Amino acid sequence: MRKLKTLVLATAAASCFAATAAQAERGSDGNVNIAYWQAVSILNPFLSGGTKDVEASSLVLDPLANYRPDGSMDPALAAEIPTIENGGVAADLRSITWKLKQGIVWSDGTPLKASDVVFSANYCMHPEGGCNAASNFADVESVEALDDYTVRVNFSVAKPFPYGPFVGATSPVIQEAQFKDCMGAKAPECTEANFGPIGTGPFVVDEFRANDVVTFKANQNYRDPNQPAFATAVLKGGGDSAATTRSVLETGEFDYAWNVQVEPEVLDQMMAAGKGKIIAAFGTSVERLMVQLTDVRPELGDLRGTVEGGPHPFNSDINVRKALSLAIDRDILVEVGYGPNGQVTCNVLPAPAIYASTANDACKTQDVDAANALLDEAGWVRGSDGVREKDGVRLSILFQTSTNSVRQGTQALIKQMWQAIGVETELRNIDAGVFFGGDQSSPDTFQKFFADIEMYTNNFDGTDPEAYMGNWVCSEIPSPANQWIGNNMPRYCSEEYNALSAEMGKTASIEKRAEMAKKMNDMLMQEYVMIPLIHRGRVSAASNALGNVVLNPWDSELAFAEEWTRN
Amino acid sequence: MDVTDLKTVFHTQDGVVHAVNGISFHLEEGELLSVVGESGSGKSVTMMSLLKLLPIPPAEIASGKVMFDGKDLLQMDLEELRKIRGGQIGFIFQDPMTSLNPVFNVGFQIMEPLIEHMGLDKKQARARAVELLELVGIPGASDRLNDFPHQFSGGMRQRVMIAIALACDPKILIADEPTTALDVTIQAQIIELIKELRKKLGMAIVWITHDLGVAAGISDRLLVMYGGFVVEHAKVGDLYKRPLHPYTRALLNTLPAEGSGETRLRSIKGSPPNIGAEPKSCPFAPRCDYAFERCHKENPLLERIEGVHDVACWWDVEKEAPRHDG
Amino acid sequence: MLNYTLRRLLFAIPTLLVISFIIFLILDLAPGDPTGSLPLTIPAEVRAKIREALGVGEPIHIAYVKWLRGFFIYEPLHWLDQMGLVIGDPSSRPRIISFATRGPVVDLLMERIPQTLWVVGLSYVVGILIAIPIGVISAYKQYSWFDQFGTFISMVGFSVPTFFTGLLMIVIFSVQLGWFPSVYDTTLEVNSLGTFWLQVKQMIMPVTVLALFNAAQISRFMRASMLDNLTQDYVRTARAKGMSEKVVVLTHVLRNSLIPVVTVIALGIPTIFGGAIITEQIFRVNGLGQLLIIGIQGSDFPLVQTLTFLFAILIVLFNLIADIVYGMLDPRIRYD
Amino acid sequence: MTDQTAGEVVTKAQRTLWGDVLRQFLQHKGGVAGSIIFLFILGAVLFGPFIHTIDPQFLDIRNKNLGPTWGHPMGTDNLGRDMLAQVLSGGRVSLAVGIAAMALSLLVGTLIGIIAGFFQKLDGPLMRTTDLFLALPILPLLLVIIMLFRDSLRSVFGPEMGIFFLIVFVIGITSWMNTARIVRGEVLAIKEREFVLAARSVGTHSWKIVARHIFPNVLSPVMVSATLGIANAIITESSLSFLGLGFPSDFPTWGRLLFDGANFMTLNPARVIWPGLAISLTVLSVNYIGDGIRDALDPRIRGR
Amino acid sequence: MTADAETLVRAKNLKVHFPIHAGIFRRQVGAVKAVDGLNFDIKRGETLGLVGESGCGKSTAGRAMLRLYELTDGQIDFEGVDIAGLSKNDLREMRPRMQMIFQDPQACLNPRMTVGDIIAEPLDEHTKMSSKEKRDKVKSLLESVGMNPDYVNRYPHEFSGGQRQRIGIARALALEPDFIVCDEPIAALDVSIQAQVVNLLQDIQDRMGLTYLFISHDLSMVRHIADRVAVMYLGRIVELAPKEELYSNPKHPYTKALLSAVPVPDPEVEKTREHIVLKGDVPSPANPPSGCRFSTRCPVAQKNCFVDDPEWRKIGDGGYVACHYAE
Repeated sequence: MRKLKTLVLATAAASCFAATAAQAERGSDGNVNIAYWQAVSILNPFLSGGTKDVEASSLVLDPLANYRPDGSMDPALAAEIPTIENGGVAADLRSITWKLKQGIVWSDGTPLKASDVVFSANYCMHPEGGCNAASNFADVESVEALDDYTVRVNFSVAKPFPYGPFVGATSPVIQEAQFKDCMGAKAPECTEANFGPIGTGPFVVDEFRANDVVTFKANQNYRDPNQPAFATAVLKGGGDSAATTRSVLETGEFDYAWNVQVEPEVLDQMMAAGKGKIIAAFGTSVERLMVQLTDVRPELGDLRGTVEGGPHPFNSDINVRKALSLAIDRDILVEVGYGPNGQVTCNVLPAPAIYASTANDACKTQDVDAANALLDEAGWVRGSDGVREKDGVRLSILFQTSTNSVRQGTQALIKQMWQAIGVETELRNIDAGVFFGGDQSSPDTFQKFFADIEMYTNNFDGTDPEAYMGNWVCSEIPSPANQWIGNNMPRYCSEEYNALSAEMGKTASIEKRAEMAKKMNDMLMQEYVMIPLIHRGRVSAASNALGNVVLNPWDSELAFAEEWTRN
Repeated sequence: MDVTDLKTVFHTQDGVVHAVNGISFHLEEGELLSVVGESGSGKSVTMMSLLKLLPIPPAEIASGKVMFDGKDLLQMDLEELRKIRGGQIGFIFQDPMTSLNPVFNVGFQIMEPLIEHMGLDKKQARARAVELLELVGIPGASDRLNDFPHQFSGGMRQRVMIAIALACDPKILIADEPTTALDVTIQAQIIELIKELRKKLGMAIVWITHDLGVAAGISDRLLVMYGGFVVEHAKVGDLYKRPLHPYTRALLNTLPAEGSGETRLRSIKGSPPNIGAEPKSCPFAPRCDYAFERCHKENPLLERIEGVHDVACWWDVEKEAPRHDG
Repeated sequence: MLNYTLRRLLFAIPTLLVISFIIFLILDLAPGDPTGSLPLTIPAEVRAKIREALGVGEPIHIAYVKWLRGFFIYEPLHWLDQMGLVIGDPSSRPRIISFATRGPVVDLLMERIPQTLWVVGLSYVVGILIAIPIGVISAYKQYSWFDQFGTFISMVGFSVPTFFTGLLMIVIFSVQLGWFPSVYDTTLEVNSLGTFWLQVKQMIMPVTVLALFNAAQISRFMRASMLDNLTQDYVRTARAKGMSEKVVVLTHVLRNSLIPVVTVIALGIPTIFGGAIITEQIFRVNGLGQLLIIGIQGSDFPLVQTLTFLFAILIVLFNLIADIVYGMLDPRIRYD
Repeated sequence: MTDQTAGEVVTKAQRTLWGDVLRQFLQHKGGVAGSIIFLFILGAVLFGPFIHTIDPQFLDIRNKNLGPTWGHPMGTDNLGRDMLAQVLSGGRVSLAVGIAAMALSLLVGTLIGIIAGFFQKLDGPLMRTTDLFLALPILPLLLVIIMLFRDSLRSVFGPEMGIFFLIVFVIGITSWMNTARIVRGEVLAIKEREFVLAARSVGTHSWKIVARHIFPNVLSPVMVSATLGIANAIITESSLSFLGLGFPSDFPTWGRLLFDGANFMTLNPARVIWPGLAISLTVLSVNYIGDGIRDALDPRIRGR
Repeated sequence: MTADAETLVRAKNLKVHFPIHAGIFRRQVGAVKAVDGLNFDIKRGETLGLVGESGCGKSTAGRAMLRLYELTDGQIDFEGVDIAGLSKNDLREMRPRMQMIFQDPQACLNPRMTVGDIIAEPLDEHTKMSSKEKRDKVKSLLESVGMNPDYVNRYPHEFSGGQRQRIGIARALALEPDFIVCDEPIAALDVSIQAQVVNLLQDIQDRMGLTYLFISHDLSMVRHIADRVAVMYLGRIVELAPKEELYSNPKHPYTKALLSAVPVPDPEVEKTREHIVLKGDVPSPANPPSGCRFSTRCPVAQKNCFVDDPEWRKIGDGGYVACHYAE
């Protein structure tokens, strides 16, 4: 297993170098088959229903800049990345000016203009449009075209990290000519445009079958005359992760399978067929337990899961929270559920490297005795059935997560680990569409969190943790008052944390920002309001015949598909 | 046709049922033989056995010979037998409601044997079918060929059945209770029809019935069956005037006689036998007023009394004494 | 017969309206949210905006009336537009739009029907073609080894879930033997012998899996129906007429036995359109079944509403057709 | 000779109707074999856990993916759970769901079928209701029901029992339609039989006619659909597991075991063979029992 | 027809029509006139035979007499009470006084009930007997129909047709009724058994002073058991007369044809007897011919028979006939 990991990393490194070396002629390598187990519904990333749509559309649409697999930014349509140093970012941090590359044309042959960029911003910022990249445009006051090749984005507040708009596959540039009648409420009616956007990317849509398959052909007007190497691409959706992985690794029908979620031993067996390899890279995704700090008993009615409802009967005791964390053997969780594609972590913010704290690494080793001692000390006494209780409160946990076989395995393991410290656990799994959806009427959303512990993965786009760390300020607590909108699932509230978060928003220096982020991370960790488990890699499978494939954890996996070749 | 020692048994889960126990009879050209008996007496099974029309298994024809045109029907293979069925021997069944296939029109059902046995083409067969329907007295024959069985009344359906049975000019017509399911006035019509057809076509007829009245009107000879045996066999006049078997007598007695003024009917005690294991005694013995020791021990054989009059009974009802002494 | 049909048709309308409303109500009550599969990096406020833009929070009666109008008036009119018969102003008629694809639901359905019909429909046909002879022989030779074996096989076919048989076939025929593709290519156009062969190859496994399942059930019905008819008096009549066993069984008995079986078959046809959810998913046939499951998982209400209602229409319609077919096959009812 | 004494002795020994049916059933080899296998399975899942005492939920991560050993006759899964213990405990759930859901669906189906068949005025509405239920989308319905009732049921019966009731309810409520149709047809026929008329001529109340004369006589088709219903419910429950709905994830059922094991098919065939075999054998045996019952209740066969 | 004290049951203009619905809205487009205006009375203690061919409405008439079918028109006076107009509850009160014996001994007994339960059912409904009393009563009933009282726990399928018919009779007798409608009680029985059942019915009548409406298609049996005989054709009674009168001197052409169609079990007689063979089939009761209903098949029909409905008139000695030309 260890060997496999180094192999994966080595391949990744090798192909990094190869990226610039091997150059084929456009369209010389025939067809590439890509498998996504979630089918693509729409090719307009602003209206997309999930990652798969954004990634599929990244074959067609380009932003001004992409993140490279190493986390650095690559100017795609921009001439260079604006920084304070080169004057692209204003000294007061309230605007950023992008310069477009000269001579870029849309796939229909018309030239790309600054006005297209401005239009893209207006399209997404339209209040009735329901644009899901709207957060990229947070605090954007206006976007203006200074000339045909220059765009300035003005912010209403100082933005130490101004690379939200037009960076990464979630906020690409769309063609004004094609979408001008599709603003706001009309956005969903432009089916033709949404199913076949005209872009500047390496491919153009040939045929789109919603929720099934997309066929692409090479964009003859692509800015690099030698790319893409493939004349056509097919992106087939559907099935499950094991099936798509099998079609790359075992049957060899596909060249690339997105998002492998298969038990390690099954994966090993598939790899034994020798048709393909696993590619993995670690971004910021952390599988974590959220600890409910407020009371969720049903009899509370409307106050259920709110701060007003009172503190949680046992989670509010930090000893309990700490004991829960101590009792978990994260190595086993990795071994059983993730293999080389997961790492034990004790931080909710594990990457990029400069933000990663080392202060909490003690959690990497399981310590059941310490956990038991802690609970004994805190007065939680084992009852006759082995379950601890104190003042009539039993340590009986309702543990919820989304439906997914690896997660259910992890749940079962944790349940048994907790059993060893006298904690009883009831497992519940909820359909992902319900769990992660924001349905007001459903009691099962992860925001309502009507359970004692819940588990899921979260991460952040790009490399800047500011917004992410801002998730756990008091105002982010979901409650009926804000229609349960908010990211602070544990209902953690600390003045100190709030202050840190606010300060970070005003700080520009990377080093200082890193220090603050680490501090915030450590606060959360030491309060045990979140119990990080696994730093998850993004894992995909690629055929041995596919060259120049690197997994990109910071952006669309297909963002650099133009570099792919047939070996 | 000559039938000797026909035995048919059914293999059921409750054991072997002996439905027909060694029956012999003959049929002469152009005559009408009635077979009379109650339900379960084996009269239908006998006739079905002749042409192996019973489902095999559970039925099995244990022994016997059926000579027809010099050949034993029971030894024939199915292909040969098929030519006889419908071709040489026609069948009419009791219930015209269920005996016709409900999903084919009657034209098809009449034409089927014509094409099969007489090698007619469709057009000829159709012409013949019209003739046949006219023959059996169905008005508007050519139009009615396209009608389905349910569009005919019971009497008309039985006429269709007769037309089918007569399609290939059979030498023998076996009619299995052809009028039981019909009303008296319709029964009268059918009987008239059969009489006429017999005059016209001259085939031999086996007429199975439980109604002694019907049998009296049309038969030349009668077989009376009980419990899988022939108990009496006689010319029609003899049988009614001088019934020799206690069962035949009792049967005739149960009918309410015209103007007899009797307030009570004479009945036969008990109920018809459940046919089961191989009979070792006279099947009628439990219900018989004359039964004596021997009847319960030994099965009487059919023996000739005089002329064409056979009876299977140990008791001589006329002499009021056992027929044999010992 | 005509009157009867018309009457049933007329009755079907209120039935369908009630069904549609209840389906609507259930889906409205159902938890779930079309933004559920969006990445977690998208903040909750943005999600709320998206929901608003989709019109998720509309009161049920308004959404229902809108949908009814869309389904019964606008979509048929749109269809006429495309046929070149424009009535009124097409642009003023909003179509039923799927949440996930932002495209008209009906177009999505039309796109899916071919592969569903090909695979699920063909498997039904194959199933019937296998089932009828098995049923006939099993009944004719009741309790023979063929009957026992057929019964056993059909019960196994019925009892093993398709997600298991499907995967087993993939492991054997795709992975080990490499004979057939494990992924169905919906974009394949059959225009030559070569592509036809490809099409056949990719259909073999899903069709086999489903056909086995269908054949299992239908052959049981066929057997029972044959057994019923083999003991009927008219069979004896046919034999007495000197018909060969072949004619007796295959003409007389079969024709009668098929009457109830054809009804059963007709009643099963709606399930073809409902797709075989699990099989479609395993072989990635991406037909109607897969569309439904994606719709449900993604809380794509307009899509699910339209699909389930379409399904309801088919059920009611095929109930009717089953009755009519029954009448057509059975002259006793035809001339009633 | 008087015929008042005609009460002749019935030749056969006294036999009850059900005794006859049982006798006939015992003649049906498939039915008997099915019963033996079904009883064996039932016995195994009921008493097996007392012999094979490993906790089905116990994770022994160091012993994962084992083949058959003495300690684990069916091996272990990828979390090190004992397969035999899981198959046994999963069987309890699957069979309980199967039997309970079948009972519910029969109850509803028979009730509706009888009412529709007996009371002509209700026939139309009830049969349209049947159409309605055939058209209901099961999955969303399940989500709705689970959402609406889960918490209250959980508080009353605990998590597993609560879900058990929900699943039984959902399967029952979505599978009664065929029974209802069959029963209705049957009732329509029986209603015309003379013994019902006889009861009416006596002045028997409608509900008594139903209870005494109609219901016992529709039992045979109901029994047959009962056996099919068990099989159906077990399969439906396994499909629910496939879709991630249903019991808590660490609570094994045959369907879930089979589904979870599917990806491990080549790695550890025991994971699919045993649960698959358990489902198939149960369904098979129950089907054969159904066949046997049908034959045994068929008067044409019994009469022969 | 004068009302005298002896009359137990009287049917006046008894009509039972079954509506025919057709069309898209199931409007009533016509009716099967199964029974279309019957007038007769049955005297206490007598047996009225009702004969006719299948489909003539005789069974419907019998069931209507007990109001097992709702009447379309007319009334049924039972000891002066019009049961056609009774409420459900009042009717229930009357039920014990009139009972029925059915045609098909196979179908008229619930195969899932024991003989004891079957016979006790009327007792359950109308008496408050203890189960012990009921059991004794059932046993005595079984004895009275000539069956072994030990059979109470057996099921109908264990008995032969004749025995089943006895059970049916026992059930009808359970409440000690005054009036029994016998609906073809012997039609499904073997010849040798028919006589047993008929004798039993007669014995019981003598013993309990019962009044019978004896429905049958078997003219010879009716001749044996009935005091007066009514002949039905297509929903109407065409002739009603004391049996000697009717059999020896039938007035109506249909009665004549019917009698001549019955075969006589004597080959000598059969040879010489002249049969009147009627042509054609019975017309549909949904669409009966105008004028005299028998006109389409009548061998002696005149022109006016096709137009005028013959009047129900008294003829001869206590007889009635509906024919223009009967004398």
